[in-house]
Amino acid sequence: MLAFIIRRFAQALFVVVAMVVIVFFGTNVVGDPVWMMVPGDATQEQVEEVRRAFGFDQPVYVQFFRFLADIAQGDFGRSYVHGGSAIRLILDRMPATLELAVVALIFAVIIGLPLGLFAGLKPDHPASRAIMAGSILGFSLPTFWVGLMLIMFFAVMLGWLPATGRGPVTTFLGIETSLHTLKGWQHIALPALNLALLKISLVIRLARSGTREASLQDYVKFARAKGLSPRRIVGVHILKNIMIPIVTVLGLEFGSLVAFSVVTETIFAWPGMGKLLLESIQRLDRPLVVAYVMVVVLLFVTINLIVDILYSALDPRVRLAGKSE
Amino acid sequence: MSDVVATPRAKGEFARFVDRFLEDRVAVFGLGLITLIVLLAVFAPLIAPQNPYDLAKVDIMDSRQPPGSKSMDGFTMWLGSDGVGRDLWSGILYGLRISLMVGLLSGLIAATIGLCIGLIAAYFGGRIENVIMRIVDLQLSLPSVLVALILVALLGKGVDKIIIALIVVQWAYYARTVRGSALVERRKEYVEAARSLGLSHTRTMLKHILPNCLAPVIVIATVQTAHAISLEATLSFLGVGLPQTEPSLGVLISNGFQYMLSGKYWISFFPGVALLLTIVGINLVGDRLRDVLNPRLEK
Amino acid sequence: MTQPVLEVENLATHFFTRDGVVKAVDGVSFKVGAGEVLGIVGESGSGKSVTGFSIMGLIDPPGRVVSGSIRLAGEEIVARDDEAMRKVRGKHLAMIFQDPMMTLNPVLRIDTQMIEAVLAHDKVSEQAARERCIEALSMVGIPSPAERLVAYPHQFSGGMRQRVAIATALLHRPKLIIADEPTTALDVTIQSQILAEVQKLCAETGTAMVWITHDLSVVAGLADRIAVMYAGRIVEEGNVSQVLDVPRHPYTRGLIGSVPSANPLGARLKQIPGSTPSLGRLPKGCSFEPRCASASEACRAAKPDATDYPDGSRVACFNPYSLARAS
Amino acid sequence: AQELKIGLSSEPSSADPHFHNLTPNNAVARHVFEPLIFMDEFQRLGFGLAQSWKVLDDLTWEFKLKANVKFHDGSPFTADDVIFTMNRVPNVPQSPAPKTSYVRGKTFEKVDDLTIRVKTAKPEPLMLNHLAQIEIMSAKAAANVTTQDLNAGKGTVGTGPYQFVEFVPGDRYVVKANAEHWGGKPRWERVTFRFLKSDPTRVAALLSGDVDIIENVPTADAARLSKDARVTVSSALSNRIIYLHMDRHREDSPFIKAKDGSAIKNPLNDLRVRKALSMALNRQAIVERIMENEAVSTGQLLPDTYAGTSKKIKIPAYDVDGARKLLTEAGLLPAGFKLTIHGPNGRYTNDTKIIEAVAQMFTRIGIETTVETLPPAVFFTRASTGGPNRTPEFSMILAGWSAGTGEPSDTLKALLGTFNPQAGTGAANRGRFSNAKMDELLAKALATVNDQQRNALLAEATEVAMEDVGIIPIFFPKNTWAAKKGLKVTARTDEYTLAMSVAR
Amino acid sequence: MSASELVRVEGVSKRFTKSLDLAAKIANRFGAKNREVTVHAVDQVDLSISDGEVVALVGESGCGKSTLGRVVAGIHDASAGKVFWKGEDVSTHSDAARKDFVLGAQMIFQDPMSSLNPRIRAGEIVGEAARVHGMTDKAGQRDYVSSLFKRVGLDPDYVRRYPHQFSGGQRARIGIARALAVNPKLLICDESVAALDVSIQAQVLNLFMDLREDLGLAYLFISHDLGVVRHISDRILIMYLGRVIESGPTRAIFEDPIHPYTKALLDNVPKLEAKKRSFATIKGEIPSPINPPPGCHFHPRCPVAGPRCSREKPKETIVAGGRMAACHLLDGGVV
Ligand SMILES: Nc1ncnc2c1ncn2[C@@H]1O[C@H](COP(=O)(O)OP(=O)(O)OP(=O)(O)O)[C@@H](O)[C@H]1O
Ligand SMILES: Nc1ncnc2c1ncn2[C@@H]1O[C@H](COP(=O)(O)OP(=O)(O)OP(=O)(O)O)[C@@H](O)[C@H]1O
Ligand SMILES: [Mg+2]
Ligand SMILES: [Mg+2]
Repeated sequence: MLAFIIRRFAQALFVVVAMVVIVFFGTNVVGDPVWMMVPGDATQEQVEEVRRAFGFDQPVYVQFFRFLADIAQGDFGRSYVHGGSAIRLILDRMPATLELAVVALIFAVIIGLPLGLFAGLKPDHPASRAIMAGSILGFSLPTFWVGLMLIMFFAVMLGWLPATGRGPVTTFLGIETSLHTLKGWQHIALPALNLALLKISLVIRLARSGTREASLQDYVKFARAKGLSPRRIVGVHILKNIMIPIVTVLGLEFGSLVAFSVVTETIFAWPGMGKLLLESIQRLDRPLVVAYVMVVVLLFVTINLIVDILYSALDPRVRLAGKSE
Repeated sequence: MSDVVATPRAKGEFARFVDRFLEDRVAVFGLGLITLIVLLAVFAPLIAPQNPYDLAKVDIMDSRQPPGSKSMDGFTMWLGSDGVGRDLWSGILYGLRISLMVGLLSGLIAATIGLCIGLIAAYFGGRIENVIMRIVDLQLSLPSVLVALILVALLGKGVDKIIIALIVVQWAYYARTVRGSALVERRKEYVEAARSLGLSHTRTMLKHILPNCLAPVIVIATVQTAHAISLEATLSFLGVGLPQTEPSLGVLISNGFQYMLSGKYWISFFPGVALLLTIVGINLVGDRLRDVLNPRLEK
Repeated sequence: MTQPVLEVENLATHFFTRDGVVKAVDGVSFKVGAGEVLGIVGESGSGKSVTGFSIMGLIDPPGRVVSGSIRLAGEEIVARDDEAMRKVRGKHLAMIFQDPMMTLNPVLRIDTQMIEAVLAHDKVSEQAARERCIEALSMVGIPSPAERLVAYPHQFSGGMRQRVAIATALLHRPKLIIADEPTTALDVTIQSQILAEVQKLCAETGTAMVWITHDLSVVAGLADRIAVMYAGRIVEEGNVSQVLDVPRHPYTRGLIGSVPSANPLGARLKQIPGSTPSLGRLPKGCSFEPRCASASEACRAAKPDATDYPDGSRVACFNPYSLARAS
Repeated sequence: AQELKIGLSSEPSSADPHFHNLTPNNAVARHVFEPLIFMDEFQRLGFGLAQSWKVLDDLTWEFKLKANVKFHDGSPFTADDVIFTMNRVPNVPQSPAPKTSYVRGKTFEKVDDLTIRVKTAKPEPLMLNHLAQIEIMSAKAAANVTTQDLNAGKGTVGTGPYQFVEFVPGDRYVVKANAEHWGGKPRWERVTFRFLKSDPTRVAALLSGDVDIIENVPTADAARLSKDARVTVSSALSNRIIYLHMDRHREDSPFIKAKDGSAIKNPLNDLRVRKALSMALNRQAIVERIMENEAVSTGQLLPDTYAGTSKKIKIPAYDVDGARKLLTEAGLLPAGFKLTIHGPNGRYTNDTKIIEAVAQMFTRIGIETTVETLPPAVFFTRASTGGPNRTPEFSMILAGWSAGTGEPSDTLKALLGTFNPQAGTGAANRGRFSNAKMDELLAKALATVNDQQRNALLAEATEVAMEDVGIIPIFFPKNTWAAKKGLKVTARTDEYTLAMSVAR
Repeated sequence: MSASELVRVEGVSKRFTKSLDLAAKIANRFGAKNREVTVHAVDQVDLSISDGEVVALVGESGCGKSTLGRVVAGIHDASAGKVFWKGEDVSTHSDAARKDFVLGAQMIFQDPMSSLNPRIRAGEIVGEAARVHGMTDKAGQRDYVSSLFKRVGLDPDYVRRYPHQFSGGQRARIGIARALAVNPKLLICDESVAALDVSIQAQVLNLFMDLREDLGLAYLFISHDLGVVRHISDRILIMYLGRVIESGPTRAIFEDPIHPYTKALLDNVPKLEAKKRSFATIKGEIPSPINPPPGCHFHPRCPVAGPRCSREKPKETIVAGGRMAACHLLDGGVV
């Protein structure tokens, strides 16, 4: 177990370093961030001044060593655009993104699981076919497109839900959340649904194929031979088995939810870190991009770790020690 | 001795596979759709009334015309025109070419790379496998949008750049899948038989194991291609995808995006529909392939 | 004779597949009396398992019991609806499967899986149910059952798992247990442990048993009666010694002849030519006819009906072997 | 006495008014902080915290400050605060775009509590324009605070009509009414700025009632919104010019080739060609078809309502035949040539589409034009220093320029002045245009403190530059605001969105 | 060493070790208990097979039969001990000699489906190796394969079929033909008939016996079915948890088993003749080869075990009649 965690974090460290190097040198090749910082009517001397102030006049490797030296002192860089600690800026925005991703995940499960279960138990039922067709559609629809459609329909045309932004925020048990008010839920409903759409399809499919596979297994037949009620067979024997792949995949997909929030946050003006990343990329705000990569990779590694632990909790056959094979 | 064959199946495996595939009407529809779309894309220069990339042919006076309008050149723009006066139908046909090319080419290269790497990992095992699989894990632990986003931001715009980015985000899926099935195959006794018959590693790998790993590759290839096309569109929407001047479907959609609320729905809607049909078609086919090629669910 | 526990008459179970109708079971009849062990033997695909599942009412689409009657202690159970059948399953009828790795749900603890079986039919407290499980486990020879109960299936060896399955089947003291090759996947020494337990339990509880296997030697030692299946039909049925010592059906003879120990050491084995036919397209006449050395014109024309013999055996053959003919 | 919610199209990067000289930063800062000099919606100068000024001599200005002005924390506003502010401006650490240039060369002296004197090294005709850019902070409250502190509300204390409440990066900037304001209690109790970058999202937010006002109405929606009964739209011509810059410093320009791909002499050095290109542009079509009338075509650098502009400059007429004739005269037709226009994508409204339209028009006069747009950061890097020896890389670019000072001197100096880093001219001259006569006129203007004389000189300089086609001006976009019915936004040329401009 | 000896293994062991990686080692520093897992699949086994001899390897699952078979077939290299092919140590073989060994000892597998590549036609499955090794050329392959098909009783018309188009018995024959294609001297049959129905099993066993007669092949016949083994083999090795615990001529072992495990095994085999018998003469489970019991591996289940059995590994004792058994009873008793 401990070995496992060490392995995971060694990996994470490797990714972080690799990504940071790539991003650091990559952004440098792309363009000069100075042009994104100064106002449109900046004069040459202003530009040069800024360039000097930020050290862009130095060769990249000098900048990189400076960056490493700063890290050694616990300074992970300051945003060019915002000025503050880049990590801090990312972390400030993280709760909003995580909140969005978690709610999306919950949506995915509470919508996807029953539908998938149904489709798996009654594969030939017309409703099942409809569910599967819907899931293909859900798979295929580009997130950004759906996002706008949701806004058009629910916010602009029907006026039921707000189109943008996050509800009022409080800190509850040290976690910053907007979910304590109805307003918060109204705000999160559309973006979370948008983000969840793909995952709903995924859960439907996982649940369906899991159910179909599980229902063919001897243990289900044996359970029926024991005279168990269909409710118990589905609710305990099948469900517990399909939860294993679903939890695993969803756990891993949580990372992709966080990543896809870039799109959703942009459309719904959700104040999360995805939006910040996109803006930082466009503005070549290198410290922010680097910080984002560091934070997010660590986040993913942690999530993966949790998933693995959950997985072993769900599936007694798996022992973490043996996982590296 | 008079041996009676138990179940002589008259048809070859491939024919059976085709039969099974065609049983599902939805999948056939998907296949038809894809075929049609590919044909449209291939023959776009012959079909399209306008070369949307030829600026001598495109006129801003035609911009934002609703579906069915006549262009300055006299042809009817059945799907209307976009913000710079490009005939949308032509734009979509040419855009399909780019989107499909990006999707297929990146998928093909990624599949080839993934196939080789996965096969080597599974076959030789040990340290090689460990190293390869760690890299694959790393790659997979980072969501594809994110990697593509950062890569494209670093590489810059352009079809070649986006193909590279898409290869980078895809290969690991292939490698993992191939390794998974190659590991299963490797444990089968026919591999041992090949070893016992003194056949070389290369021969065993390529001739014996590889063909048995292709089924899942085909399945994920469809999914991945659809994903790649959609990802390209997403990147274009985020402004880091393909150049705007020779638009893929994603660029067309994203260009039309700003007109969504102003009632000029067609600029974004039709490319969106084209994208949707393409992806749905591929996914339908992929879905059926998954069912057909997965013997576990065979009744 | 007292009321048989199970009477199967003319049972036919067909699978309506894409490639046509598979007559997996096609007119099977047999009886099992209380405390009796019936061995059903036959080659792979001959319909043994389907027979067992038909009795349990566990045939899934595209399969269906198309005709025939199954009476459990005199009561017809073929036409019963799902809920009524569920009440019978596990309570009066139990089944054990071939692969001990697969019959227990890998993600649920043993106690969950056993207790739910008790509670499915009896309204007792969970504690009482647990005690019954412990009792059942100790009956099948599992040491320290109370501790083992909280384990997961993967922590058990194959033999242990099969014992758990048997214990589960025994929880309600069913009238009949159908055992579908429960020892095929096990090693010789473990198999014989299991066989010993089963023998003992049947004798103690008076539970009747249908033991499905393809291994003649196993039923030889275990069963009272043997039914030999071929291509969905029972071709010969009778007492163990009757069937094994003086088999009348050419298939039975061939089968027994194929067993090495029935042949002189080192000599070529007697063999039945050809292989089992596909159930999808059986010949019009006797299914065994293409492989049969003593086939006649009649065999090609129609399927033989079973003939009862005074010694209690039944044989479905136009040209049965008899001592008279042999001499 | 209500809450006003405003959707901004771009987000301020900080609540520190001196940190980042960007429109959104300045606009939100204007609510909390006030400069000595105000600019009205047409960027005309007026009194802010200064009550009056006097030019003592060419190098000395004296400002009287308003009395009885109080900071939000109740402390009085005095000359010390001005001095503090002026000292702070060049010393904001890590500032990506400091306002240093506005105070450079100026020495501020306190005369008494309500008087300050500014000394300059050379005549500074733009003194007032510069001071209008600098928000006065409280010497007491803002002493030793960092940009981060200001973001968090520590020391974010000004004299403005609104008090800082909070700044949530990525989400909102909130201010509330300052009842004690010297100009009277402001109209709104509370103002929330929401950051809605995506165009359709912003419009949707307005239509769904999430916000009351949006700025930067997308051109695509302006027409529809102005017909929508739920919405009122107001717009003002921007001080931004969208123009084409041409390579003038190379004989062999990398993105100009003969049709067969061989190298040719840079035709852009020929005035006839430049004229032809300008004539080939159907500016009106671009304004109508691409900008959907949210722009006004032009032939010079600022709308002629601004000081220092010339009434004589006409918009070059769209004349394909004339253009072809000029090209033929220059010996470039019938052969024609190939040209690539570069531009940013996403920096200016419809930028890519404009370039495509321009390319269409050039193609019609026989120049085979291709378009390449790049992400802004990449584009500006390469357009400014992408070539050998950090020279501009491209042959022709589309770019924009806004005259923050409200007159053309900066524009002339940066865009058209001969490139000379030492003298600070031609900073944004990415075509390396150079016209000695214009340089001379401009230099003269910049040393003239008298407004009228200066403006005449500037107008003349503009005429010279336009005659020589130093750049090809295309149009001025409009700044458009949309408000929910019942609200009225006074449109501003400087793109600032201010709660003070919103009336009921 | 007889002149006709084909293959001999001496003191061969095969261990499978899952070693620790760096992370696990670091974790151990912090007190985690990651241990290397070693499976002693085969533990110091001696075995020899002469030309034309049928040697059977019997034992319960996991006792290392297949692993030993693979070592003999040259698929696995032994972790310790030596393998001699025609009297020569294979580890010192030249390439050509190595090839002679690899091709000379051919394996025939249990699962008729998984041992045939589902995507290769029967003709190619059989003919590929012969072509690759130059025993036939592309032109001659057809005839070569046809003759092999006839040899194993398959219709040569079936060469273009895929494995799934054959019945189980036919697949087993294809597997045999594939092995015969490279002219082996020794066939290692790993449970080759276990998956077949009795009637088919009889056909295949007959084929094996025919081949032995016609081609003079030797066999290492791995099986857990004592009935089959008794019928076909000349000599038997009985394995328990990686060790050979008894060996000798078939007849002698069946008539007079020495080792208690052998006795138990023979008692537990269901027999056709034994009607209504009582089962189970041996208690306990087969222990795991990861943690084998100390001393004699069999002692926890042995009815006659004494204290010595749990301490000392029994010596392999040669008994009259070419027999060997490893039991303390033969060597000074169990106490
Ligand atoms: N779900 C099904 N669909 C179609 N055919 C089926 C199905 N289940 C069983 N069969 C057919 O019914 C026949 C009898 O199968 P069954 O499982 O009873 O054989 P068996 O005698 O138990 O064989 P084995 O010894 O291999 O277990 C087989 O030929 C099989 O193909
Ligand atoms: N490649 C391998 N890696 C690790 N352990 C292995 C490997 N191959 C075999 N083993 C282990 O070695 C032991 C002996 O395996 P082997 O397959 O030789 O047994 P067997 O006697 O053939 O059993 P069966 O009758 O089940 O085929 C088993 O415990 C097995 O788990
Ligand atoms: Mg069966
Ligand atoms: Mg084995």
